[in-house]
Amino acid sequence: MTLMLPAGGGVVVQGITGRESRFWTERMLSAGARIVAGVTPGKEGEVVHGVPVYHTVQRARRRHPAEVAVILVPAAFAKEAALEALEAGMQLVVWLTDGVPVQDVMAVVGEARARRASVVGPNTPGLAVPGHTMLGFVPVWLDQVWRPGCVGLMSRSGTLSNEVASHIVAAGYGVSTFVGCGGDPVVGTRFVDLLPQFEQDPATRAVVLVGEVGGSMEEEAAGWILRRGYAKPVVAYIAGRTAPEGKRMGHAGAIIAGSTGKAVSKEEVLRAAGVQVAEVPAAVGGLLQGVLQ
Amino acid sequence: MTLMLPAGGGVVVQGITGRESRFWTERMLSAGARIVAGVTPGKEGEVVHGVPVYHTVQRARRRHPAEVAVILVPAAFAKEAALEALEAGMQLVVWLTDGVPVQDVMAVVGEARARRASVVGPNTPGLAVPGHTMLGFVPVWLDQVWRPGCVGLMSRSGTLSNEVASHIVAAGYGVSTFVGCGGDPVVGTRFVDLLPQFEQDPATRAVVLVGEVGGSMEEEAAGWILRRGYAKPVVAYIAGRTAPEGKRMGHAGAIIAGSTGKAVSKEEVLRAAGVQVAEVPAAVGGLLQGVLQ
Amino acid sequence: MKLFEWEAKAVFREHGLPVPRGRVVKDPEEAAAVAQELGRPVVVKAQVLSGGRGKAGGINFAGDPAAAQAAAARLLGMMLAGEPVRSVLVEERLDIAREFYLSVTIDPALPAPVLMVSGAGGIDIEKQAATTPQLVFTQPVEIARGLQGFQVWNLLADAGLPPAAMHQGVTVATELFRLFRQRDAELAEINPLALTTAGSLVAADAKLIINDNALFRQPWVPRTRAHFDHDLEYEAAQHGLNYVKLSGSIGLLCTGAGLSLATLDLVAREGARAANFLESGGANYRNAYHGLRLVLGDPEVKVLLINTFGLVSRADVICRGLADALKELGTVKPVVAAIRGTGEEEARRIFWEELGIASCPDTESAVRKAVKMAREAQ
Amino acid sequence: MKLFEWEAKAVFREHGLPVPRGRVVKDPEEAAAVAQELGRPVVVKAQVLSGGRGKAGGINFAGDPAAAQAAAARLLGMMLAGEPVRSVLVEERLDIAREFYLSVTIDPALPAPVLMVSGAGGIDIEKQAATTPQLVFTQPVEIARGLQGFQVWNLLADAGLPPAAMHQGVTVATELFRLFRQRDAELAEINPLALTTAGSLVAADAKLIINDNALFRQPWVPRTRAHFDHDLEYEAAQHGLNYVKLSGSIGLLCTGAGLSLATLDLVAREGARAANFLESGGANYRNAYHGLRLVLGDPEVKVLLINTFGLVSRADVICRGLADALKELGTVKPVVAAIRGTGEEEARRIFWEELGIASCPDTESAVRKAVKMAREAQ
Repeated sequence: MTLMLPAGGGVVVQGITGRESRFWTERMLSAGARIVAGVTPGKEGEVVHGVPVYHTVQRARRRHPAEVAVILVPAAFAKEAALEALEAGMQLVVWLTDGVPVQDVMAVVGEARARRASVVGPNTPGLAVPGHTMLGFVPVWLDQVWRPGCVGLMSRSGTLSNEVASHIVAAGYGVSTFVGCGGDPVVGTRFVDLLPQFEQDPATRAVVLVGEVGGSMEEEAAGWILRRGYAKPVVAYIAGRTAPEGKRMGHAGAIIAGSTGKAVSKEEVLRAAGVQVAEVPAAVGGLLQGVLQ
Repeated sequence: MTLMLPAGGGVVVQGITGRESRFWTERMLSAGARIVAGVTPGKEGEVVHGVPVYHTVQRARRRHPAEVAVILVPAAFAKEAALEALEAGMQLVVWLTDGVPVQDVMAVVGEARARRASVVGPNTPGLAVPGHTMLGFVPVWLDQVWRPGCVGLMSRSGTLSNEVASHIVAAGYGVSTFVGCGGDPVVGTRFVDLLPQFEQDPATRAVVLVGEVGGSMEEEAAGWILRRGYAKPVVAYIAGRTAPEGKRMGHAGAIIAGSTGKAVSKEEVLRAAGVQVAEVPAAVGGLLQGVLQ
Repeated sequence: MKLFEWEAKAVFREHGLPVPRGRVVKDPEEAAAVAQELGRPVVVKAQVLSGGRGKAGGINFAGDPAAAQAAAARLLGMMLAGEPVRSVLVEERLDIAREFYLSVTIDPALPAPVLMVSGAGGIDIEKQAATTPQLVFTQPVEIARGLQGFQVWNLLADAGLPPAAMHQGVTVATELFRLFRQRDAELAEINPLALTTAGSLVAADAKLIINDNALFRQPWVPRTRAHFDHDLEYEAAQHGLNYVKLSGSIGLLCTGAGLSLATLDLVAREGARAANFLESGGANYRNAYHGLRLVLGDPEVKVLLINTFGLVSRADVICRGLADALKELGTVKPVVAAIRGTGEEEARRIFWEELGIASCPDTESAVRKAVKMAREAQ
Repeated sequence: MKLFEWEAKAVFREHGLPVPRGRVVKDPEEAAAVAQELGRPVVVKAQVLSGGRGKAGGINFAGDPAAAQAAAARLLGMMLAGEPVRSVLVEERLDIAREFYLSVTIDPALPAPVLMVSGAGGIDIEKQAATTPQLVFTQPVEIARGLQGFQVWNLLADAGLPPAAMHQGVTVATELFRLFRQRDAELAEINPLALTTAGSLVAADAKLIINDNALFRQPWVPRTRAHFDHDLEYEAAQHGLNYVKLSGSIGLLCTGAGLSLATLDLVAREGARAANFLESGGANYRNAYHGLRLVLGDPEVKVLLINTFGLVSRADVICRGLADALKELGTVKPVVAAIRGTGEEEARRIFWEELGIASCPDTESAVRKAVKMAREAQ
């Protein structure tokens, strides 16, 4: 199986009966996701796009082997849903919910660590292997934007990932696996968690990192590469060079405080680690052509 | 090292500065216990019978390697003290405190399981290896009562253990290791946890189990022996044949409810498992002579 | 500490758990008044702590206030399993479609709290667990983590709670667990949990036992005379002593519960009966004094048997306290003693020199001597 | 959501944390009255959200009510780091023997809350952590387990809190952590934590930031105009929008924070400046309406640039909302759009057929077009 996705790979969608959830369930199914069951407490027995619904993840799992949970429940209930998935033994939780209180995120990621499970998100567009599967909100069916290929893509942003993916495709490449880390300051999977996975993934020849102002995920990644070396070329683009200091810019993670977290300083440490840094999203394509010759 | 006691075996006494604690610290030291430090928050720098006192177990452990915590703090603070010992990495917690709320006991034993550490007690007289060490309130210096020997002794009661030990000594034997499981309904170490340890202990030739009315620790032990067999002879005495039903008799564990927990039914299942059952404490000596010929 | 049904239901109400409307009363006129207020058929339930109340006739239905008054008159003052009915609970009679069982209790072997549900309510759960275990569903709860919502969903769905009642069922079970934790309960039980014909869940009965060790942090727990079987047991509780009244002539004062139980058995083996079980908690003088006062205050006691094996409580400290208390109480009843443990020489010296009592060498000889003296005293 | 010092101290007080006596006032006479009430030297502190207040002269000592009044008169209405001083906090001046630093914050890399203590208070903790890390002591806390008492003891002892202050220090740190958890804080900071000459600890300053995502369950959090830098930002917050006022001529409405940031950068690269950052949270019509109203309501805006890459929010749904809102608002300002994402054909059709706006093929071309039009409009 591919990067981040456990073998077997049956998927349970939590909060499947919501209006938007139904839409995205259908999209995920048609993008290849093996959704075997849905969960909404009180709705056991319903069926959504052919997917049977259960009260709880555990009950779903009794009937349908599954290792991946996709969470589409509202922020107020998102912590409990994620803990339920972990408790039920899920190995990967794709936590799509936006607006989760940060202390709830810490509680869930702490629990996942204790169980050696992975959490992607929250506030993530999800992950995708174009041509193979998609868990989240990634429009892999737009073929000007997403195509299968050899570039591993990881990003803190959703829409900007599409923008960058479209430039990867325009440059003649495609994406091996895309993982949206999520826009919150605390997330379950950080760039440093993904770097070794992309390095080992035979389908990936180069990695594109899409960062933004605020936080320290890019600095961590640069530090990790610098200490350890990296077997594949890495290209980065960092949004928010012109963002004013001390203001929250959309993503809760995107606040610059003091000298850390500025876009230009992130670019500097990435360059020092040998990463090719694109000044605009469109430049990612050219840099990839350079490193993949 | 001997049964239940981790190698190295440095001991930290929590709550060492109390009046009774000072008395028992001195007794434990003279009975051979390797007490390397004491803990009382706010009393760091004091010295009790030559033992240096620290604010916390962790601070004590930075200076003095230790694997065993003996807890002598009052019930209201006993849970936090036990969790502190486990968190600091102690492998064995001898929880002497009496009157600990049962939900606190469950929390601590749950934590110990998660950390693969052992808890003896609460509400226990502790444990003793006569002639070698003593952690708790066992008067090993009374040589009509406690002598080194080949009999493993485990009990739910304190004073009754002395009574039985004196009959073991009167019959010409001594005790290899004594473990007081504690008189509460929920305890960290049950008879079934000790049986395999006594079986493997080369110093132990026979095991004496001192039970009482209420709970199901004796039934569990009998069931375990019946399923698995046992390589050493076992002698039991059960107190409380004549206790009225439905009343709490001292030990919180000693309530008979329905058909389970009665002293006579405990005796029956133990006999069915091949255990020699003494009708009075004094009969333990004779039964031991029988099985140890 | 076991609570009366009406007390348990008051706690349930504070936690927002659904209980029938009604009130506890102490006389038949009040029972009629409550029935009048409720304006519908009622159930009149004897308030006793012992089990098996229903079979013994302690639960009566009444269609109108007059019938409620008659039922209350019949129950009040009646003895149920040796316990006087001091009050009755008058509640609206529920229209029950189906009964469930729901409880939180402790499994000492795990150890952990366990949420337990059965689709067959109003039954003896222990019997059911033994005979039809497939109908009893349990969920152990890790204390550090707490009860998770999905665990409750799983359990209730497995137990066959109808889909329409699931949301309320989850709320009820979750709150029952919270109550169990916050109140330091050993048992919080709803049996039966009634599903009414209107589709809602109501706790038709309520049982709550609070852990004695936690009473220091649960000051709300009632401890009236009615919560004890005997005046002496009630008085003992005021002094933090665990005293159980038995019917015999040998008053017992032993150190440690195990040794006390064994001594009790040995007395019975000698063909006599002990007057009490008493575990004298600590070593201090006031404990010794109150313990002795209780034992000697029982008119059935002919002989006092003291059996110590000083451990946490040292023999010398215990015997110092006992000697002082005996002198203060100035008893004329004979005393037999077996004194052993840490500080035993000093302890024996005190008893001999100050009271003229010689210690027996062991429990057996002391028991035999006490039984002999009790026979002679009769 | 960042709170003012006086608001944070009010929360601290509710949690029993020691704060100086005093009150927040809005005019100089009141400041004098508070100083009079306190009856001792005071400190008059400008209440602003931005940092560096002390260096900028925002903290004044006053020996008597007249001096307090004068200090308040000087501060009130003053600008500190671009922020008007709307109120001052008048507090008793502490006799400080030593200063400590104490906070609970989040380490996103662990991730976990971290209790942080330093024996040198009143300092820039980030600078200290960088230059003298051996003076900064940290204890990460597992959320599931909570902060343990002994962890606090360890930390405070390591940081060199004097033995006599340990018990109070443990209480303060434990309660600060509880506050952090119960209030959904991102930061709860006491800097300095003053040890007075009388030996007690007092929170001389207080900083509290509440996590925006948790505001739905923290209804007490104040969100007045004073908490925002600009009228438009305050208004945006009323509608749940994250709007940041910038000083430029191109109004931005983009989907997603990342694309918004990238568009901002591209506008700057073209030598122009954006008038705002706006992340239009959701797809619904009211969001689109309020977002557009804010952007177009800014008189500096010459051109509106719409850049979508419909994702969670589908392009067709977003554009339907935008088109309706544009018609309702009836703007005369020129509009440039780049429309991509799920449902993009339908989205482009709506814009073209209903508004006569043709979508640009990509972000770059849309930005260039908008910058050109903005220049022409000046």
